[in-house]
Amino acid sequence: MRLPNWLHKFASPPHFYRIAARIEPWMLWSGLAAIAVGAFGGLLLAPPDYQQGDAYRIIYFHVPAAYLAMQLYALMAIGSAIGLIWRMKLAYAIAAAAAPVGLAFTGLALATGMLWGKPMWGAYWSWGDARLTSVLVMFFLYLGYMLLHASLEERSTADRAAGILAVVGVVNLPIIKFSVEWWSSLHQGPTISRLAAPAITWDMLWPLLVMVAGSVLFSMAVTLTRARAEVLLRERSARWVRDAAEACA
Amino acid sequence: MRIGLAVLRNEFLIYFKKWIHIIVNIAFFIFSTSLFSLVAGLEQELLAEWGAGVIWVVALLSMLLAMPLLFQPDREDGTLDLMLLSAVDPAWLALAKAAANWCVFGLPLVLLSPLLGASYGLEGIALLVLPATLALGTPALILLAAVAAALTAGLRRGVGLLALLVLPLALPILLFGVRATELAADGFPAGAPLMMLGAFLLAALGLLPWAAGAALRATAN
Amino acid sequence: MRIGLAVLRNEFLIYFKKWIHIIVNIAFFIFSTSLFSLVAGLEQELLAEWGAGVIWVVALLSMLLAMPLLFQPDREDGTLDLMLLSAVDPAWLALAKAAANWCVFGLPLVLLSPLLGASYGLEGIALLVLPATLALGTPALILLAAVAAALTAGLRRGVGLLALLVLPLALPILLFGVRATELAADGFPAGAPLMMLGAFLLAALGLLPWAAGAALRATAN
Amino acid sequence: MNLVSTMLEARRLTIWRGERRLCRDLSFSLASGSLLLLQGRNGSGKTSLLRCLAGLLPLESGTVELNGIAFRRDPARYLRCLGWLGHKDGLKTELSVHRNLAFRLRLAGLAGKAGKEDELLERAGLKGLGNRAASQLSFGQRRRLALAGLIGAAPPVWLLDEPDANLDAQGREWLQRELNSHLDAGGCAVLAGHRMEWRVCGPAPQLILGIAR
Amino acid sequence: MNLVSTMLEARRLTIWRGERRLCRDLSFSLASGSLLLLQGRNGSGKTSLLRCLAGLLPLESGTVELNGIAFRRDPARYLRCLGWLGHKDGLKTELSVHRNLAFRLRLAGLAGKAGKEDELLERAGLKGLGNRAASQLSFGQRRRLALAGLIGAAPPVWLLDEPDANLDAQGREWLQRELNSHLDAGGCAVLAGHRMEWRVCGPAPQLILGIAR
Amino acid sequence: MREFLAMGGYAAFVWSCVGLSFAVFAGLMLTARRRLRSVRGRIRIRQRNAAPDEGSWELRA
Ligand code: HEM
Ligand SMILES: Nc1ncnc2c1ncn2[C@@H]1O[C@H](COP(=O)(O)OP(=O)(O)OP(=O)(O)O)[C@@H](O)[C@H]1O
Ligand SMILES: Nc1ncnc2c1ncn2[C@@H]1O[C@H](COP(=O)(O)OP(=O)(O)OP(=O)(O)O)[C@@H](O)[C@H]1O
Ligand SMILES: [Mg+2]
Ligand SMILES: [Mg+2]
Repeated sequence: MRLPNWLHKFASPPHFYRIAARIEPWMLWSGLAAIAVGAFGGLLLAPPDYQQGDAYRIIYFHVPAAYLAMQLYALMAIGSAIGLIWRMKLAYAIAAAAAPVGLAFTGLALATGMLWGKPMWGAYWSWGDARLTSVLVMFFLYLGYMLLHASLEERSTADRAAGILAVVGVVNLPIIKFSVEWWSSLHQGPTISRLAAPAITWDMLWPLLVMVAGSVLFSMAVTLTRARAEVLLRERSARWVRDAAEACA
Repeated sequence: MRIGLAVLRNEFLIYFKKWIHIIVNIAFFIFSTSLFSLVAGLEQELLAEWGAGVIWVVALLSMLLAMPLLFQPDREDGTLDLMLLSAVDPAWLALAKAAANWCVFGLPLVLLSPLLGASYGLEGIALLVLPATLALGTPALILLAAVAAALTAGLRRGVGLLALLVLPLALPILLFGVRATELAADGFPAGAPLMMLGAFLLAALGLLPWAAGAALRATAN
Repeated sequence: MRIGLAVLRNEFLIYFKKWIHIIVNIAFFIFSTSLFSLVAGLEQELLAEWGAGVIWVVALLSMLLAMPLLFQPDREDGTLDLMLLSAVDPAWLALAKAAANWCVFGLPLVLLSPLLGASYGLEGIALLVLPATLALGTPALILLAAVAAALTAGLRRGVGLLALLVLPLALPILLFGVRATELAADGFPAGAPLMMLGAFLLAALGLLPWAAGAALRATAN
Repeated sequence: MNLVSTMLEARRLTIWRGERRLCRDLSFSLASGSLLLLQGRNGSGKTSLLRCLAGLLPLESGTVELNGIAFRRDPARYLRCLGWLGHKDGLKTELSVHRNLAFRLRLAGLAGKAGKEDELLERAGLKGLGNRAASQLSFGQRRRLALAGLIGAAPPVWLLDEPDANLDAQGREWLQRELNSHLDAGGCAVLAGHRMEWRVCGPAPQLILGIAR
Repeated sequence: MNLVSTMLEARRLTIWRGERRLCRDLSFSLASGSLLLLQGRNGSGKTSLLRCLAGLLPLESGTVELNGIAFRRDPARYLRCLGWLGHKDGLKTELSVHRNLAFRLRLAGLAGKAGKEDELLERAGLKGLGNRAASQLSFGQRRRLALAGLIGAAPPVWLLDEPDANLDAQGREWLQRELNSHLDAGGCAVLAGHRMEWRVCGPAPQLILGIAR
Repeated sequence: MREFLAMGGYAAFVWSCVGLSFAVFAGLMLTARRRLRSVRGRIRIRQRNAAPDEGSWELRA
């Protein structure tokens, strides 16, 4: 198996480094703007829920965080897999960059979920719930990835070792996704993801969508920034790195 | 393949030289499971409800106990280099080592579990289901732990990190194992979770040796 | 004595070398203790009855986890020879190594136990008695393990048998620890078993380091 | 195939260890029957280069081929050509000498024959020690045992890292004899070490000098 | 005290290893400033003899005295006279080079001074590697580090088992210099090894040949 | 305004979620930037220190 040609070109580290530097501010600021709009809409404009009152507004922070936690894990695992198969340093760099961001969002999803659970279910945590447990497992997978990466000195070794862990941990993703359908659960089933017939009103939905979009853009920007740092570390021997490092930002 | 068998045989010989660890392990298993029935002083029917949980958790923990010994010594005495440089696929290597480890640390648990289950007041079909869940679940656990052990083998005191890597992934296996036994104890058919365990084991057998082998290679340097 | 302190410091450094191991260790305690409540899905008041037993089993486990790692690496990399050839009494050596080990594997458990106990529904005085039993019991356990480890590091058959004789001594410690907490939880005075634990600890501190040191010298050759 | 076939071909190797580059664009090739001696100060990178040749350490860039096969293309065939002896002997000290030797031969895909093992042990000067635990060997005896495993496996390419460590004079002579017959039989070898007294009768030995820190 | 004081006195040593007697009624003594070279085939008992001298291996019969003190009479004083370097380096590979060195010095009862350590590292050719983990040293660098610990501790009696293993030529020269100044300063040393190129300016070295199997 | 802040009695839960979220956003942004800067710095230092042709090898016939 060979990588497609265009991917090869994009995957050339200096090219990536430059492109990323160019698109990153755009993503960052548009993401932040969308987050601001979404938060404003969610906290002020959207009507209170007839069952949950204002507590449901946590959704505007919980769902984007939970969504990104999973997406970033997928990114990390795909990056690791590509790295393992094609020995592409850029893919490893992206995986390593995604991990701390994903860890933060997983923590946020857990925290907001727990803060939501207290008023809704009367408890911060329930061990019996498959979704909660599987998200906690993902938290530990992120943590394991980062700790393993940090504790192996040789970077290429760390990339491959932690990458294997990330790939093995992928089995957890479908479990998170479908846990609410496979097992009886306290947790909400899919409400918005059924786009054809969303179960909530448009007034409540649009800030959520804006919020998710903004968070995605924001996390991409942050991941790209980190990925640039990781690429520099991995390309230490290349000439372009010296120029890039000297060009102070 | 045949080299894998040689590795397997070697492993057995070494484990039996270190028989004290095996005995300590089995003793720990019997010890800590019976601790509850001794000390907690619960009524029989309550004991029966949690017997499966206790035995499973102890199985998991005692398995973790054995894990640091899987690749660490090989790495330190240089044998791992030699094995990686033999023509055998490292996946076979990992599988052989995991198999030997299971026979020494896992199999006794499976064989002992009906006895322990009975001491917890499990009865009838549950006494068959419990060892069945262990027989399906513990190999998968060992394979998981083998991946983690391979990843952390370079780190000398990586026991803690190893546990952290294994436990999250081991959780589903544990849950299904307990679930099946509990269903059986309550007189329901336990086929579904047993099937799940079987599926886990197959997936583990198909995937994890390769992951462990890749991990061994990746951390060689 | 001062050299003993140097050994202690070195051990700490090795354990703390990667601060992550400490965190991981703590995570392991929290994780493995909550595993029980997770799989069993117990009601609160029943949980309380199990709490002490579970936490004590995890303590025993961490002691066993530590056992193979206590002197084996030193023997294999030649440091043990060096330490035996320094002017320090091997008893101090064993004590220092056991102390460092306890600080890493035992102390977090002692400190966390009120929290863990509370999550198991223990209340009031029992939340003080539980860490007290652990604080008295786990050092004695580690010292026992140190003797066993010093003996098994020699790998000779008869010696291994001796180690096997040492380990069952852990049983009374365990039983008294759990007993004390249960008494406290049920509102009875827990003084007697606590005193027993204290007596065990004193005896262990007085005798076992010398036994371990002698074992280290005896198995040097 | 040429008359003197190239067995080991290293092209433009660049090796890093941590933050240090050990070599850049290093190329060499070894023909059948030839010996390469690696020499250099402590820490110059002999071991690292050997590990790269064996595929144990990832190369920053460059390729290594054994008999025209790169490791990535066919690991099993690549590895079957290789014989390895590192700084560490790779013995299981709990097991007997016999068992250790048999395991080595197994790893090389050879079914162990007691006769062959005994003969190997005798050549290595370990006659009569077969049933002893490897932990009860002296260090020179352990080195001899490790070498005996390699010699018994008879792979075409030998990578040896200070094979003479702990060996006495007789042991070094024995190794010299075995090396000569290995090269005569069409093998090649890379030897790292600090005292390069090896005598070669085939093609002249090459020498690589690493410059120290 | 004599003018040339006897530092190490071994009387009628008989050593057994397993079922084999390695020496019988072996007696020798080392005066201040003298060097004893142990030479012999692999498995002749050099390491065993050194371990007996250090008190790590029980003697079948005989006595060893350092400065007139037997191990059994006052272990602490006996051991304070001793410096040991075995086949194994005795390094904690997880710890940094600095930390390993400091630990050695501590074991010898010396409070670690950073200045002294740096100087030792520089003499050992390990300058600038102080903060690296010992696992990231090459094997020769590890041997140098172990030797540096011994030299820094400056015990009066050195017992060295193949100290030149893994050392490059410069390393061996360094060791030779250190050995000379140790002997000049009134110490004595027992060295086991297979290539005895050590030059001594003081009293002529003694040589013991172990009889091979 | 007060009503808005009270969040229908769920103020503690909702506002701590909001606060946490923005803290995480800010933290991610800052740490990412700092990481890039520190890596650049490290590489600059390393390249100043590195001898141009350290550890080169020489082949002798
Ligand atoms: C610690 C506890 C919690 C965790 C770990 C958690 C985790 C998750 C995850 C992983 C998702 C999936 C996001 C996606 O599919 O993209 C999600 C979605 C969601 N969660 Fe939670 N959650 C928790 C608590 C809660 C609570 C207490 C509520 C409300 C009472 C809640 C309501 C929702 C809703 C409405 C969704 C969107 C579902 C959809 O449309 O797909 N969650 N949560
Ligand atoms: N632990 C042991 N138990 C029994 N016999 C042993 C043990 N260790 C070594 N021997 C045997 O004792 C003899 C002396 O071993 P020793 O290690 O002292 O030799 P040596 O002179 O140091 O050899 P080398 O040059 O190989 O290091 C050898 O024949 C060896 O096989
Ligand atoms: N795991 C590692 N991580 C980082 N650097 C390392 C590692 N192992 C070795 N090094 C460094 O890489 C360089 C080359 O080491 P290597 O072991 O290849 O040297 P060598 O030529 O074999 O030396 P010796 O003669 O001492 O065996 C040394 O400077 C060493 O300090
Ligand atoms: Mg080397
Ligand atoms: Mg020797």
